[in-house]
Amino acid sequence: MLLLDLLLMLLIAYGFGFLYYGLYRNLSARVHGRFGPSLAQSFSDSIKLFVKEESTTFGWMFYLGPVIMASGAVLNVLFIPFLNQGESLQGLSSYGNLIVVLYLMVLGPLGNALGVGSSGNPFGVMGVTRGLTRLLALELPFYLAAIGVMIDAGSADFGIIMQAQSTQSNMFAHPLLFAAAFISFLGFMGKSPFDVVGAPQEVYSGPATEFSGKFLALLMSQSAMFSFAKLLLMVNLFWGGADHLGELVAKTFVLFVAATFIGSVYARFSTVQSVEFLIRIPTLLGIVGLALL
Amino acid sequence: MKFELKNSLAPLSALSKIFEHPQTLCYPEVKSETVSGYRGFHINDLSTCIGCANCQDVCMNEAIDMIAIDKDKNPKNNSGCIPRIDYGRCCWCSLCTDVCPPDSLKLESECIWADDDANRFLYQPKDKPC
Amino acid sequence: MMSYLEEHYELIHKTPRLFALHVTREQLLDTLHQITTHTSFDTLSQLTCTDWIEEERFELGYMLTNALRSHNLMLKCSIARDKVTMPSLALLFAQAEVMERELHEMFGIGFEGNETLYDFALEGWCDIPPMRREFDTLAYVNAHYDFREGREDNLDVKEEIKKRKAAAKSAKETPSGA
Amino acid sequence: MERKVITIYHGPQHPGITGNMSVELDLMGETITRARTHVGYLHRGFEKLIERRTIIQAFTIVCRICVPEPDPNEANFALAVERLAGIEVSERASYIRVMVLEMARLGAQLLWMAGQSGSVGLGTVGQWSIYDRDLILDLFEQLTGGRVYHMYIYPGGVRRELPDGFLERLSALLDYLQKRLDAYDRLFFDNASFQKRAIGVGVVRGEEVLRRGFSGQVLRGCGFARDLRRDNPYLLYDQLEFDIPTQSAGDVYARALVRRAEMRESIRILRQVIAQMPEEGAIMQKLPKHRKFTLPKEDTYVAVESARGEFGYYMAGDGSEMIRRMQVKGPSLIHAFSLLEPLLVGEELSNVALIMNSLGICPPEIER
Repeated sequence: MLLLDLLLMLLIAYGFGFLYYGLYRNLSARVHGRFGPSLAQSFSDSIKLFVKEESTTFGWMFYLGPVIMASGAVLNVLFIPFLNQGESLQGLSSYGNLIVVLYLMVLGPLGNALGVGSSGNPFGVMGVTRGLTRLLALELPFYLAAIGVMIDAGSADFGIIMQAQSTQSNMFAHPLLFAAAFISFLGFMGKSPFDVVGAPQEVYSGPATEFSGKFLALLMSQSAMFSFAKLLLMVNLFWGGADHLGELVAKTFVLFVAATFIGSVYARFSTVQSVEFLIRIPTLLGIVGLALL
Repeated sequence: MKFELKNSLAPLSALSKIFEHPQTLCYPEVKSETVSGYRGFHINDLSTCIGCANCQDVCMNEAIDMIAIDKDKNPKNNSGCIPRIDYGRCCWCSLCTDVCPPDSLKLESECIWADDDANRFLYQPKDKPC
Repeated sequence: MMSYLEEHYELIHKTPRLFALHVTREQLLDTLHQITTHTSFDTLSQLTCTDWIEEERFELGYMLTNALRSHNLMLKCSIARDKVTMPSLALLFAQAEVMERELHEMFGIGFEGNETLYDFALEGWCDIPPMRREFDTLAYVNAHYDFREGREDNLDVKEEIKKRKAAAKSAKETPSGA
Repeated sequence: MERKVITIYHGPQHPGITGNMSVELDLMGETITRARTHVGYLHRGFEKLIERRTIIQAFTIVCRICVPEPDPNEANFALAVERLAGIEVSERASYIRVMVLEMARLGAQLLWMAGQSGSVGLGTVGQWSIYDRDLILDLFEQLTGGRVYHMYIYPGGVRRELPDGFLERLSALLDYLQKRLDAYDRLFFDNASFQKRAIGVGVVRGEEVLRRGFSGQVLRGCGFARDLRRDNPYLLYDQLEFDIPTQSAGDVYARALVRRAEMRESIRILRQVIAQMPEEGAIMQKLPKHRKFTLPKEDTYVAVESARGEFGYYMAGDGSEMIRRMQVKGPSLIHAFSLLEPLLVGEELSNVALIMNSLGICPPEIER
């Protein structure tokens, strides 16, 4: 039964991940004044890439990168409960808590660094370095906000954190913590102005430069699922989770649209600037938020 | 360096664009209006073409061949030849139409031709009265 | 600014804002130095080269502009086509370096003192410098590329008219003879 | 500690490069320690081709020297031939030429805006401005029959009469663009994130810049109001009112602000042209012996201000139907070599595209 539940969670994450990716392409196209591709496009891209052959090879270490990333994303999805009540769609959340999830969020980028490093492509390595540098700055405000939430709920367990918000969600109870987490969340989502990792005008596609075929598909799928996991995490921590699937979709969608829109109207910071910005503003917000608890 | 809050928030006004209808055309279904005088494919009015090869002389890309036609549509065509254009070389400068004495050679708005063999791009201008 | 030039050099007025001046290869550096110090023509904006093959000379044109960008002065210097070296202006004008590099590649003119005379736009070019008049583009193209197939039926229009006239003549003659 | 220097090629296949050129970068971490420009990926030998073509045949080539803004080339070619042959152009034709040049300048600035915003990952601006440029191209299509390569400004005048109602449509487009420019201000020029990226990057400064032969926004961005339309007027620019915007900082942002103001000036010039254009008059002065037209054995130099700086043509005739020598000098040759190479040293990799776009480097005119 648990296995079926986990499978369902992965399917939902995969489906909604790509659906949101398609919506992202559509919504940003609307901001551009274009129509944008159909929603099926991102699914068919993924499936097409899965049946294609790779055009480059750099040994098994290179292929391990996307695999580790994908396992990080899968575990993330499984450890975050989709709903705040009931038996279904809870995944492994009873076996782990917020701290495990925060730990798993770093697993992917680290694994990727191993793989990309063996390709020897300078742009890939630069992208990874940028990603890791930015990650350090992203984690700081996000951890501050997470710590605040944990202190407030008195537990690191998702169920208890969500239950604590049954009267008032953390977003309104602790707006500063939410702001800190949200800015950092934009960075985690790879949205402007923090999209330094795969900046095409600077480092081609960054870590993804040398990947092709199935492994590119794996990278795309894991990034779609990981995005959904991050949306879930934000909804659970600050918006009190969701009672049923409909509410979950509504809440994640609102959050996702906000991130998309913000990403499409700001210019990209350079790596140093984004680190500086993240360390200054959201971290400061987080610290003040913690002090106000 | 001073960054005002206004400059940080003003870019969000761009989002009002989502309430407007997209400006691009859905190409195969909707096509943009053709413009008269567009420099597209060649047309040649064979009833007036005199086969003088002025177009061939002026073409700097040597894109124009004069080829024989079976039946003369025009008694004034002294050479019995009409131009055929290599669209691999043509640059659509329309000098050939400028120097055409009877104004039989023209460019029309039609301008789309896709083919998988480059050697097929030898274009016989359509016989259209202008 | 003009008075100095009028006084010291034989100035050619091309237009109210464009002047020219002939100098020899030996005078060039000195003249440039004098002009840049005594007049406001202190910027090199273009370095041109014209191949007068029938007169066996290259004509180099050093286009100077003043700081106001309102007037242009061209220093023209003829050099023999076979004795092809010039003093470099790289020390006087930083931008001359790349202009000389281009002329070196395109005309084969050497510039003494310019360290950057390596490949500019061409790569591994062993033929004669391509902008010289004796380099025949058409011959090069015919040697290296093919015409598109299917164009063999091209007819010479003058020949066709002759043929037609002859045919018409004989056609006229035949009925009259019969 | 010894740090490893890696060499990468930024281009010719790179989203952050302005066309088909490449910059060889020595990187220490992400900091550039040496930059070398390489061209030659696009050499078409136009100057050589022109030497074996008659003058009207050569006319169709020159527009291809600069893709974003072909018309200054056509104007230069026509002006040089006219000056050598002593041909006068009618007032109406001159007004039409000014109109075409300013429309092209506006289009080129919008295209630049797409490149500049793209180089900092602000794709929305690019999508908008390419659409707005397309509206200008639509007008060009009606006027000249071509969208990008117009082949319109011809020695002796212009090639076609204005279509019916063209000036009204242009006027309406200017009204639209004027409104759009405010939207661009909010989204792009005043955008705090763009300011953060552009201020203090790629600084060009000092009296020395005049001597080094820079032109266009590079000069105007560091306080020198140099514009050939005013300094060395051609066509009818001495009869039109316009300002030369300048900035003093000399960085990428200053050059962007100069361009922003120039777009408004172009609109102002176009409005004057619409108001002042004579309704009647010849548009074309027939060339004597049209197809066998000859130039005297003389040479000349003409220069116009393009959207990116000084475009100069040296032209020498030799008494035959061919041009003996036509040498093109675009602003990019100096900007891409003697300015860009030292400017990039010490910058971060992420600023390469930013700086290159702001200098307006366009390879086709380097390797005509």
